Amino acid sequence: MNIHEYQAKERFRAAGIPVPPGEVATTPEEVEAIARSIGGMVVVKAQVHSGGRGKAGGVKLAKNPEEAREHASRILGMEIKGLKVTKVFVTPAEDIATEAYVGVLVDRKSQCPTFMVSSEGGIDIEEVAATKPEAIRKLKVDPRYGMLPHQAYWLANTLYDDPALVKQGAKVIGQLYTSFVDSGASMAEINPLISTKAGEVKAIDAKMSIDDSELFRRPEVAAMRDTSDEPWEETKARDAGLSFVKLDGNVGCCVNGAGLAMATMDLVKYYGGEPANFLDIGGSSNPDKVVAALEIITADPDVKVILFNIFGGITRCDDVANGIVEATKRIDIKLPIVIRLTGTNEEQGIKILADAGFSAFTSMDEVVQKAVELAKA
Amino acid sequence: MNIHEYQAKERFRAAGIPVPPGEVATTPEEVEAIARSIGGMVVVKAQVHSGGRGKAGGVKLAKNPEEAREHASRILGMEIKGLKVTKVFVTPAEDIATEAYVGVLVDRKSQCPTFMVSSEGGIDIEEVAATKPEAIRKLKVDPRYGMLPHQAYWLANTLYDDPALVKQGAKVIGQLYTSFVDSGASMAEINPLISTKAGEVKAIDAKMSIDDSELFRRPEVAAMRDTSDEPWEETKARDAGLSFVKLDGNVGCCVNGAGLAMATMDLVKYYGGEPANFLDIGGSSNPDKVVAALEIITADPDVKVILFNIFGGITRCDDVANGIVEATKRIDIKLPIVIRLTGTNEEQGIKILADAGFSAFTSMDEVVQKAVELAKA
Amino acid sequence: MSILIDKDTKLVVQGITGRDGSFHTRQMMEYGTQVVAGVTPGKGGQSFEGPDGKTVPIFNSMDEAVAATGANTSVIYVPPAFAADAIMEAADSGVKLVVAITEGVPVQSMARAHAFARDRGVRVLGPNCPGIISPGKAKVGILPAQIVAEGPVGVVSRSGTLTYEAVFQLTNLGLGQTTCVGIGGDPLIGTNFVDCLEAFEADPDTKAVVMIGEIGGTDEQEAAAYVKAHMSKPVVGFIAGRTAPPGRRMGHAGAIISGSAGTAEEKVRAFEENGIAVARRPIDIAGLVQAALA
Amino acid sequence: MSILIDKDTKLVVQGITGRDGSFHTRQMMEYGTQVVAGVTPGKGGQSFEGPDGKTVPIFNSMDEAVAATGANTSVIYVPPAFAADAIMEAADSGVKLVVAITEGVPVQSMARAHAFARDRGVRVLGPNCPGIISPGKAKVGILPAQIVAEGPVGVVSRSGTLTYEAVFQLTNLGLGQTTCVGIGGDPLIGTNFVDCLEAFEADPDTKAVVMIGEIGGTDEQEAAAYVKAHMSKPVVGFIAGRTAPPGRRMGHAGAIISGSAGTAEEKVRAFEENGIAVARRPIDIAGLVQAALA
Repeated sequence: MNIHEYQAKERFRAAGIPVPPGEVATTPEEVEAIARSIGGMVVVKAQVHSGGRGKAGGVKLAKNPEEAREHASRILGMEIKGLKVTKVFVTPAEDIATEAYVGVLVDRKSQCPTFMVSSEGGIDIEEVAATKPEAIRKLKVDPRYGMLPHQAYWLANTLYDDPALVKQGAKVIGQLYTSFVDSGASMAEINPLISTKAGEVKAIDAKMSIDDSELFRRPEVAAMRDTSDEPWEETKARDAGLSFVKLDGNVGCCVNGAGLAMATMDLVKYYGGEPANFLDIGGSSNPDKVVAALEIITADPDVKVILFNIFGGITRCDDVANGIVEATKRIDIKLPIVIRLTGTNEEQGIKILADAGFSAFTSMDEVVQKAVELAKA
Repeated sequence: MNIHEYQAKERFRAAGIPVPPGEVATTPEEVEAIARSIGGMVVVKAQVHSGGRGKAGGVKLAKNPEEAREHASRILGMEIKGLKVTKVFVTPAEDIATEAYVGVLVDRKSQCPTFMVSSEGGIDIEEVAATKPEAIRKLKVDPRYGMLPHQAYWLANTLYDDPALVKQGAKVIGQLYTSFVDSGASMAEINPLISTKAGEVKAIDAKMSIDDSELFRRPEVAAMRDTSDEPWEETKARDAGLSFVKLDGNVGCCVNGAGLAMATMDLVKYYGGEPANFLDIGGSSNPDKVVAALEIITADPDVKVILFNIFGGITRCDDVANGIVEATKRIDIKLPIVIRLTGTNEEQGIKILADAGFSAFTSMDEVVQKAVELAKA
Repeated sequence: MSILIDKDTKLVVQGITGRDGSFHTRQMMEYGTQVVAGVTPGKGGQSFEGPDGKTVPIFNSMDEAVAATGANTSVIYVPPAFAADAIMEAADSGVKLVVAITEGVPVQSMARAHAFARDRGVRVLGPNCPGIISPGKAKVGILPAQIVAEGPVGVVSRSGTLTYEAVFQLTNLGLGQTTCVGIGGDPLIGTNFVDCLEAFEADPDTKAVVMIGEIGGTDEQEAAAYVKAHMSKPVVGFIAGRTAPPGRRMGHAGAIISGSAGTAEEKVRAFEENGIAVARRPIDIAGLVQAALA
Repeated sequence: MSILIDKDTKLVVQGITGRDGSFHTRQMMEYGTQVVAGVTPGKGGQSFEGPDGKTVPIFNSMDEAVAATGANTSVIYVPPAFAADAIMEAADSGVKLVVAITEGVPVQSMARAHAFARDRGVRVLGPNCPGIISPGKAKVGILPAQIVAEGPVGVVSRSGTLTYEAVFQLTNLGLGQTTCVGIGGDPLIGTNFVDCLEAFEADPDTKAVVMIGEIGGTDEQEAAAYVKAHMSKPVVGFIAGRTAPPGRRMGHAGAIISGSAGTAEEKVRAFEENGIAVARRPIDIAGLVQAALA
């Protein structure tokens, strides 16, 4: 789960990281009022669950409250990578001397939370990483010991020459790790971590992704979920325990397992069709999930056919079959449904479908070809 | 630093451990009032920094408030192992079904916090440990991982048969570890951890020793220090950064290093004398420490001679010499002082003493014989 | 021969009394796996009723279960909140292999659990994996037994159901398997492609290997390099996610650490450049294996 | 020969700019120890002024200090609040021996720091110890150099100043030392009696060993058993605290875990039962060594 900049800043502030003040707003009028109360130059920043806000025009400097209002009226309602901007964050403009990059994520290879820091922060950090890898200092944090003070200091030593700034930077790095752990994050990032001309280190941007598996034990973090900028299908899918991504095709896919779901989409494409979505109904499926999946798929007017590809392991074929039968009783589905069902409890599942008037394939290749054919009809 | 039962219970309660209510009192009248507000049978317990309270008559069951008052009037003012009881704790009597023992300390050998639990708790636990070691289950807690839930459960499984009690016990054990770590303790113990006939697990006694080295970063724990039951010399010594234990002899000892201090006492005894105290002035000595040491030693009317035995390593002989000279200017010392000074900056130290009119030995054997001789004179 | 599990596998089921645990315990027993114990705290002393009137003793802890039965392997079906602790309990109990089926275990908890198991030299498979099956010998996990057959092919996969798909094709073509391993799709897994490739290379009965990857990370690229450097046996690959759209990425940390976008194209290229035949369709996997063995 | 440190010791001083650190660095340099670097965060790039116009470069971190100088040993004089972290920093930097002088390091922090060093195969001496001196070769710590002399006796002690006392007696009697080690008096120490006895047994130049213990714990008892089982060289012992009164003990945990009261009598008995000659007075130690070597 991604959280907004302003939410990540709340988490950072709670961990003691120096973050300039600021307020979130949903209308140009509010933005003007906030800018007035801050006084001086402000920055108006789109709050949206995606990177690339700056390049998309979602971050603007304003000399006065009126200008802040004008910027806000352009930014609010703008679309950034398919997400609609419904909130902006208003914060004072800072007197920046240097811009550093500080990030931490759980690295797959080392299986440790891993820090990356660079004195060359800012929007071109990925280019720095690619072309000047020596400008990035990395540190694996041993999860058995956590972040040790000398390690934070060692990282901060890369960022600054002035010992007073190094000390502040080390403190921020330690606090970022605390916030990362306490938030159950999979990634936390400050870019840029600035030093001001007055010699203060501050986080003027904040990004954080939370590990979805941590939310059950962190209700205060789970409450940060904001679905206002995402398509309703994604919200509904998540609420039903499904994994869903909307695509542009016309073959509605309902598959168990992310790998098989991707392979199914790949095969639809291979046979000349276009998948309408990625949809993984996950393990231990129950009828309600299938109902939700069908509601989401059938809401897309482009969809011409519904393709089930189920290979039972922990998901039992009888559960899925029951779900399909139940769902087709609850919703009036006018589209053709093709079903492939094999694996655990396959016979019971096929019998349930047969009793309800459905016939099921056992070959993935056949069912995908059939679905593409029906979509083109 | 040892804390009282009622203070340890506060720490335990903050960690979530079920602890029956109770209040601390310093007069029989208060005890009666507390007993009345509790209602029913109560226990009046001496609060003193020592074990063996029960056997010394410092713990009494009272059927009613009047009896509680009577017990309190006998317990308050009583001496237990040289400590005067100035506080009692009044708590409801419990309906005990079983008594278990649960303790944790940092074990020297394994270098880990180590739990010991037994279903045979109570005052005879040490005998159980000595005669029936299989009745004690031990667990090393890897400090890199902390106490893991299954480990607490594994320990609790020794204590009870009933799964509902095991679950409560495991929870208490986990909470005890949390309290132990959060308090910077070197030892924490619940004896007994009772189960009531109603099936509730509760801590009805609590002991905790805090690692003195942790106090600087735990002001809320440091504030629990209660010096009201200890000799004033010990309080003064600690405040001055000295380590002091009062003994019954007449040779006042002032030594740097605990090992040398003990060896000096042993040698006093060997030569037929009796040490008046153990006193370690520690490393990096400064004149103020020596002044405090002399004030403490000279306050003991039994002391006939003051023996300094200083071997300089990190403690510099010139510091100690300056301290002695300074101290003898500030306090009027009528007793003979014999000084042994050797090691780091020995020459400067001896010169300082010589300039002030003291003469110094370099042999420990000689200085101790001289002190014993003077004490007998 | 086989890898990781065989006829000598003596299995403890952690979470044996749960819905998934009990269902799959019966399936594993029906397949002939030696399920010697179950663990459910608070239910020690009870018995699990398996198929054909067989029973399995239930213990309160792994410690007791291993002491009483000499188990060498455990499989974990406990809920996500308790799974990392269950892995550590297993790693401390004396078993040598811990197969964690549970999905949704917090990643930071797994970082600690993996370190704990490494400290003790215990192999973890998963979490969020379908487990292992060595056809004709033993099954640990949730792989459907009816699709496998004994034979010369080793299968290793990040995906669950896609593995079944590939195995199903192999079996239909008469190509049985030595062992099929689902390594799991979580960010932090205990046993990776390279571990399994190494084991398959060392197993005399395995004549060819199928490796099934997907988008994300760089495990497949490292496995491809390993194949070129260390494998004498033919390897056939498949990568899922060629049509997956790029996600909306937050932050730069991921890109900086891996230096890779983890796309299907990258992985297919890494496979091909290192001598791994890549199937375009799942149905093509078995044919490529057949050709490699010919 | 000697144990732990010698002419090849290349030392980093952590906390070189503090009061104790700077004083003892000069003393170590005067003794001829190769002090190759100092570490004080924020003072990197400066120089420490040693005796005889010698200077020592100061670095911000152990990592930089070791990379620049090839140091193999560090000594720690930093304040207690930072000492456990300094030990871990040293253990991660590539040095093989870390001598922690600092007194008052929280015990729970040390439990973690010792585990950290063990994970990396780094030896820690201390904390709260006076360090080591190998006469004529090198000195690391705070032992006063003027009392030692080269010779055949190994000295290991839990006490600081009592060690000096014993060494002083030895030297006065013409019995020099291979190495004198103060292992420290804290509850959790990195190097214990047995480690040092093992090293002295292996050191061809050490002909006899002096072991100085005190009340509390059971280290001396274990060392005594080790001497009987593994030592060919004579060992002379001393135990301080025969007249110490029993403390007011809180709780039972200590007695349960050790099964011992840790009294001087117990320890003296363990020494005598295992063939260790025990001195009654410090002044008797040197005589017993002389007799053992005769």
